[in-house]
Amino acid sequence: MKNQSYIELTAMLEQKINQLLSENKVDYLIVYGKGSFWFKTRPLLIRKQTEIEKVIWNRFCQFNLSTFLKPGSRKGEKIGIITKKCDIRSVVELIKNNQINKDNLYIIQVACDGIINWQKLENLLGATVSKVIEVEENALNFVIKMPETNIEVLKNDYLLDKCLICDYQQSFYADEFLITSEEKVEEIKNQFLPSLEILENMSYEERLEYWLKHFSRCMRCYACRNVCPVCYCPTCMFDSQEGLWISKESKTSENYVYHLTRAFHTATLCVECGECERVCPVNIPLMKLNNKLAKEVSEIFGYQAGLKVDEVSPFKTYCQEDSDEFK
Amino acid sequence: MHNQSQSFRDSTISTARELEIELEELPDWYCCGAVYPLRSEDLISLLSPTRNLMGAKKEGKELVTLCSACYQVLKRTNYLILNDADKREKLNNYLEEKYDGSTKVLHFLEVIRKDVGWEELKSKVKTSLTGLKAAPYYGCLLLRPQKELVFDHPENPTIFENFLQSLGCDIVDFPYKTECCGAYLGITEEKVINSAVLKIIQGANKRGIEVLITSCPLCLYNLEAGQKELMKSGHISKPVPVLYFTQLLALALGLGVDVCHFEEHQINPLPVLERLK
Amino acid sequence: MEIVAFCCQWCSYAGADLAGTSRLKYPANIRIIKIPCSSRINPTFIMRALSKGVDGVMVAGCHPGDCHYSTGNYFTRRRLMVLKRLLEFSGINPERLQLYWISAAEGGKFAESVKDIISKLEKIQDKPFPKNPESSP
Amino acid sequence: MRNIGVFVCWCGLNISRTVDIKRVVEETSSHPQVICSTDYKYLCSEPGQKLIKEIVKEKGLEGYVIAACSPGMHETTFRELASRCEINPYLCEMANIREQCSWVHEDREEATGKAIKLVNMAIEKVLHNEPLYPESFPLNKRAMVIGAGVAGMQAALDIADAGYEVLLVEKRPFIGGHMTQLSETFPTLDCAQCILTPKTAEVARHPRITLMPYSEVEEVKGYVGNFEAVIRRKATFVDWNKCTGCAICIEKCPKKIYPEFECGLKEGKSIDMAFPQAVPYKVFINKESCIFLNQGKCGVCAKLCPEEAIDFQQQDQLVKEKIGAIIVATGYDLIDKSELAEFGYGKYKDVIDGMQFERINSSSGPFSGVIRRPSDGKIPKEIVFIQCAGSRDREKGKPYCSKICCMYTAKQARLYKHKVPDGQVYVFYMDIRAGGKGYEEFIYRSVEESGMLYLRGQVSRVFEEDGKLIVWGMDTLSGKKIEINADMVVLASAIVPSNGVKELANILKITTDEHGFIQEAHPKLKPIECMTRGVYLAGCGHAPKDIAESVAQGSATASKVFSLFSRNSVLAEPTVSIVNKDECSGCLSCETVCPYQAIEKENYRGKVIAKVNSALCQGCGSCTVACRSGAIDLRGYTNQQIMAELEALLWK
Repeated sequence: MKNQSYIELTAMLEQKINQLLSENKVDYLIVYGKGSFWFKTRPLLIRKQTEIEKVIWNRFCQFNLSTFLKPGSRKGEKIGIITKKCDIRSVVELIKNNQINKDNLYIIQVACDGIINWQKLENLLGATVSKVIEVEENALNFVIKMPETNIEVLKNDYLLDKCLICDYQQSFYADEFLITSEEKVEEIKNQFLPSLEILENMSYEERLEYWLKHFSRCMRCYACRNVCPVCYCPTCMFDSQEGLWISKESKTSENYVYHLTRAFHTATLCVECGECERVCPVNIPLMKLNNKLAKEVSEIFGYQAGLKVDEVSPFKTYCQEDSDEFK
Repeated sequence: MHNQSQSFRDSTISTARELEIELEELPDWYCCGAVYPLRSEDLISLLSPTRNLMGAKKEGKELVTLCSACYQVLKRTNYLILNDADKREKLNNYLEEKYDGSTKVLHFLEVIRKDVGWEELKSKVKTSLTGLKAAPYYGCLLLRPQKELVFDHPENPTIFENFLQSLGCDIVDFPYKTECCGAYLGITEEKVINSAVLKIIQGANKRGIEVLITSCPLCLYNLEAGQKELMKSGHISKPVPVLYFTQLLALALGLGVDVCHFEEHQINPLPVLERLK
Repeated sequence: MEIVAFCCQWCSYAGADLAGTSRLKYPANIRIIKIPCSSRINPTFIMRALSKGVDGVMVAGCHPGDCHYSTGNYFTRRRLMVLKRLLEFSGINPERLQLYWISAAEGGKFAESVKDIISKLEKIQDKPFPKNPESSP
Repeated sequence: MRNIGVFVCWCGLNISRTVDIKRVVEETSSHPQVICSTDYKYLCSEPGQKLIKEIVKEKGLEGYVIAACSPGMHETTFRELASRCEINPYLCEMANIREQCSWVHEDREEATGKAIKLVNMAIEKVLHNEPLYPESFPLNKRAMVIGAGVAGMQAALDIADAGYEVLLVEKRPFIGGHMTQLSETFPTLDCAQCILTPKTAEVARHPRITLMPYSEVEEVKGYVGNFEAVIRRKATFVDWNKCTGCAICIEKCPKKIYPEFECGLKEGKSIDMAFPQAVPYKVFINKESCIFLNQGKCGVCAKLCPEEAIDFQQQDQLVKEKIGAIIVATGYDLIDKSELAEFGYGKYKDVIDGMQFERINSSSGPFSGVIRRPSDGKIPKEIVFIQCAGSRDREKGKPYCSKICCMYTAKQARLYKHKVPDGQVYVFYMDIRAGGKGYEEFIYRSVEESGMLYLRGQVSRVFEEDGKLIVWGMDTLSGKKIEINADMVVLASAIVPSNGVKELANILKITTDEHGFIQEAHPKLKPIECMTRGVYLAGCGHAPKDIAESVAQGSATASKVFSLFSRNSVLAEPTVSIVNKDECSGCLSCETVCPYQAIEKENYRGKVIAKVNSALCQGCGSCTVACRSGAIDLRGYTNQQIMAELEALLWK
């Protein structure tokens, strides 16, 4: 997919949104809009046709917009939402867990060829990042156009990790699938980031140290929880009975229980969108926990979150023949 | 098969071609071992079937067998690999590459059922075998253990009957169809074979069966060799020829007697088949 | 060494009582918390216990198929399977969490299970969760 | 709660031998919220209880901890004592320092240390206890019995005799169950009909039994004391208020069928009565075969009926009934024919099952009681009985013993010998299981008197040859292969739960075992209770059993119903789950793990949230873990209580 495709897709998107609004099929739409900086995007809620020009679709649309389905979903309003092929899984999870009614939802899935990791770009360019005019691309490379010069970088080095292994296809649950040219349909495979192996091969002590080092930085701002599309509890257990599960002080042992509980609670629900890790102000590698659990859940139960609305989560059912690894 | 059983080979290859089933010889195949090990720790014997299964996986194809014994060994090995994680791991330790049990093992009869279908087969028959009183002889290896093979009902199978019906034969209900032929006892205890075969053949004679159909080379051998002995000793007077199902199929499809290599048989089936022409 | 045992009141807790009435001896570093069913065990209880420096957690429930509440232990089994892997990945030796199926009639098995978890914990080389993680690097 | 008391029991030497009671008292009294800690030799004794009562009053205790034996022993004692002390019984906790401390440890130092911890844990827990009050529910003193076989009828009669209303629902158009099909019964050779008909007649005329034949339970809602059932009354196309059972219609009906009652052996009609003694004595039309209902022509019965009782327009009716208790007596079927292919069952006419033999032997059966074989009506001279046909067979997924086959095979063989004295009987058996009053003697008499050949072994194959059934078997005692040329083969087919039990179990929220039999609440101590309160279990729906046992179970369930109905309301344990409405996300994960379907939906502030039906909830607490936000908690074992125990345990 070239830049051209993104322009084309944006036009298609605008047209579709226009149609939905004019036909009153939705009350509002959750879309991507331009952010504060050239490569940044932000979530946008539009209700009027006049706002359509603000809609964008490009290589920087990183957010999982389904997080914004958590509130508001109960007002009975009809909502339109833009999803990438990965994000739609969390929409499916929200539907599965009775958090939103599919009848009140119009899902537009837009073709995506991977999202650029702007942090890597920032690291590469440093201060000059503000001078970039545009990022174009050819088959293998991104071409970063600067006033004087062009820098070419390998695409695979600058995409989000999750995009490198992404092989999701058009979801069955999208009401609309916007695509320019025909994409190859592949079977969904399970691939896991190789970086897990490094951790998995450590000794217990090394690994504990690794995590405690990270958790010791946590200040329990709960951004990871708030941004998570599947952390939909109106009141989190850590908020409701304060001091019951963990004490308020920001101690590593308390943080440890918080993070493990969060990971356990999202196991079977987590769609590995990476939002928690993205928003973490102290860069705790939360996705490693999530990826690990998704992998284990898939290995034990053959289950992956967010693929089918009628699939039962492994924690909501049981099988007499489950392996009895404990004795 | 290339040496001992050209009849089975050629009749299969030619009928498969006629039925537009693509068969390809597995490159670099190994003997399946012929007997599925009775001891559960005996994993070494499972290595060569596993290699065959892996070979088919590499080719990205289903693994089709003709012989009932090969079918049993391969399918059971695959079942074990699929369902026993511990054994799978142990077996994989011996192999250069990991094998996960994803190859599908099929008997040629199943292929005909799946890819051609009985009705379609019927329409392809050029020389109907109407009037030929035929009965299947399943033997044991195709059907049991049912949990692992899932081929047909272990006590009351019908796949051969369906097959013969499509060819136009007069099927005779044959209660001995799943009895034991004596198997490898032929090597050491000829008497056992003879008494087993005697029962089967007497039962066939009583029912006026003209030809018995099998897919197992060992059954075929035992039934033929046994009958020869019993003829000598005067226990039976009228021998019943035993044919591979593919031979009958070849005849019905009008492929001629050449591919059938009837000369390989110890009991000449030609007198019975002569009538059909 | 300190071990927490969560025991289902219908089976393993009664099994522990039977071990008592039978005067079977087992080490004293086990503390039993009575719960109605093994499915009442919130994984956070276990994380909490381990993060406070408990050496091991023993969970005991009815044998699969015999749950007093018919299916509770099947859910427990699934939850603990995942929890065990999570603990392991977080750097805690998974042997520190043990699940046993002990019926009300199995006093002997209860005593054996206590000995079993202790012998397993004794073999573990790595340290439990540090008491003051702040002070470690 | 603030003012806690701790009472430590010596239990004579039982505790005091290994635990330093004095230290336990000292250590625990230093707890800021413990205002009194004391010990006594036997707290459970009268003076012990008196002591507690006095101290509670004197110190104004709000709750207390008893450090003594297992709560399994004396929790009830000390909780009752609490209510006598005007403390809510749920503000009493026990620390188990006998079974789980003094009796299992030897080192005095260790045991004392542990006892102190256990008491501290109990103190922390009780500090978080809240007074709980059992809810009481009104009770509908009317029972429903599902299945009018011998077990169900017995239950219905007993309950009705005790003065309660009973609803007896039966899926067939007549009552009496499988026993109506039997000829004679073991071990006394009583005629089945003769002993059964007085009971069916009594059921029919009992003023407090409402009979619902040809009906099935479609839906059951509610809980113990307050069930509401929807029952489908299937159309018989005959107005039973008018039908007199004169049978003119049967005689003239042109459509012949083979009804299920006669096991396909005897012709019947499309409009028919199952058998001459049927209760109710009414005809019904078989919907599948009736010419009029399928082709719109015929209607002979309607023309001839003197009472004009035929009503082709009749529809199934759904009726709603309120009841307080349910007895499940669904009975059995025989294993499917296709599973016994090695015996040629279903293929050869003369290979029959035990029930078919009963019909053949019955004087109202196909041959009026003469034993003939179905294929050609000849009297079989060589007959083979095969026991365990399908039973005790892992391969067929039925590893259980069908229990009655040994006995009825011996009975049938003996009845055969009575009628065909020159016939030869062969019985293949695995073991003879004749545990029952007079059973063993019956078998021995059969074998000795009648010259039957009992062969220990199994049959591998049955097939037809020259008009005979060839039976290949094995006599494992002599180690010989056996071949019998028989005229007829009778299979003692495995007993399986009757068709539709699985669906009914789902409706009733009870569980079935791996074979589809209904699961009892406890295999030994609650053999006739189901997992759902207020639902009881009788007869073969539970497991294979004989008539006497079925009747006994029927009466036993009735007595359970009496004790339930003897009260004016039902009390529910207060240790149930409760939802914090504001914190519930409405994901209903709790619903999926609840074994009792106790989670209901509720509209609250514009969203659907979970609500616990405290009458259904049994307090397992699985939901509290499925709930991520902790919005659902279990009374008596709250998150706070358990965490408090955990914290206390970690004190050094």
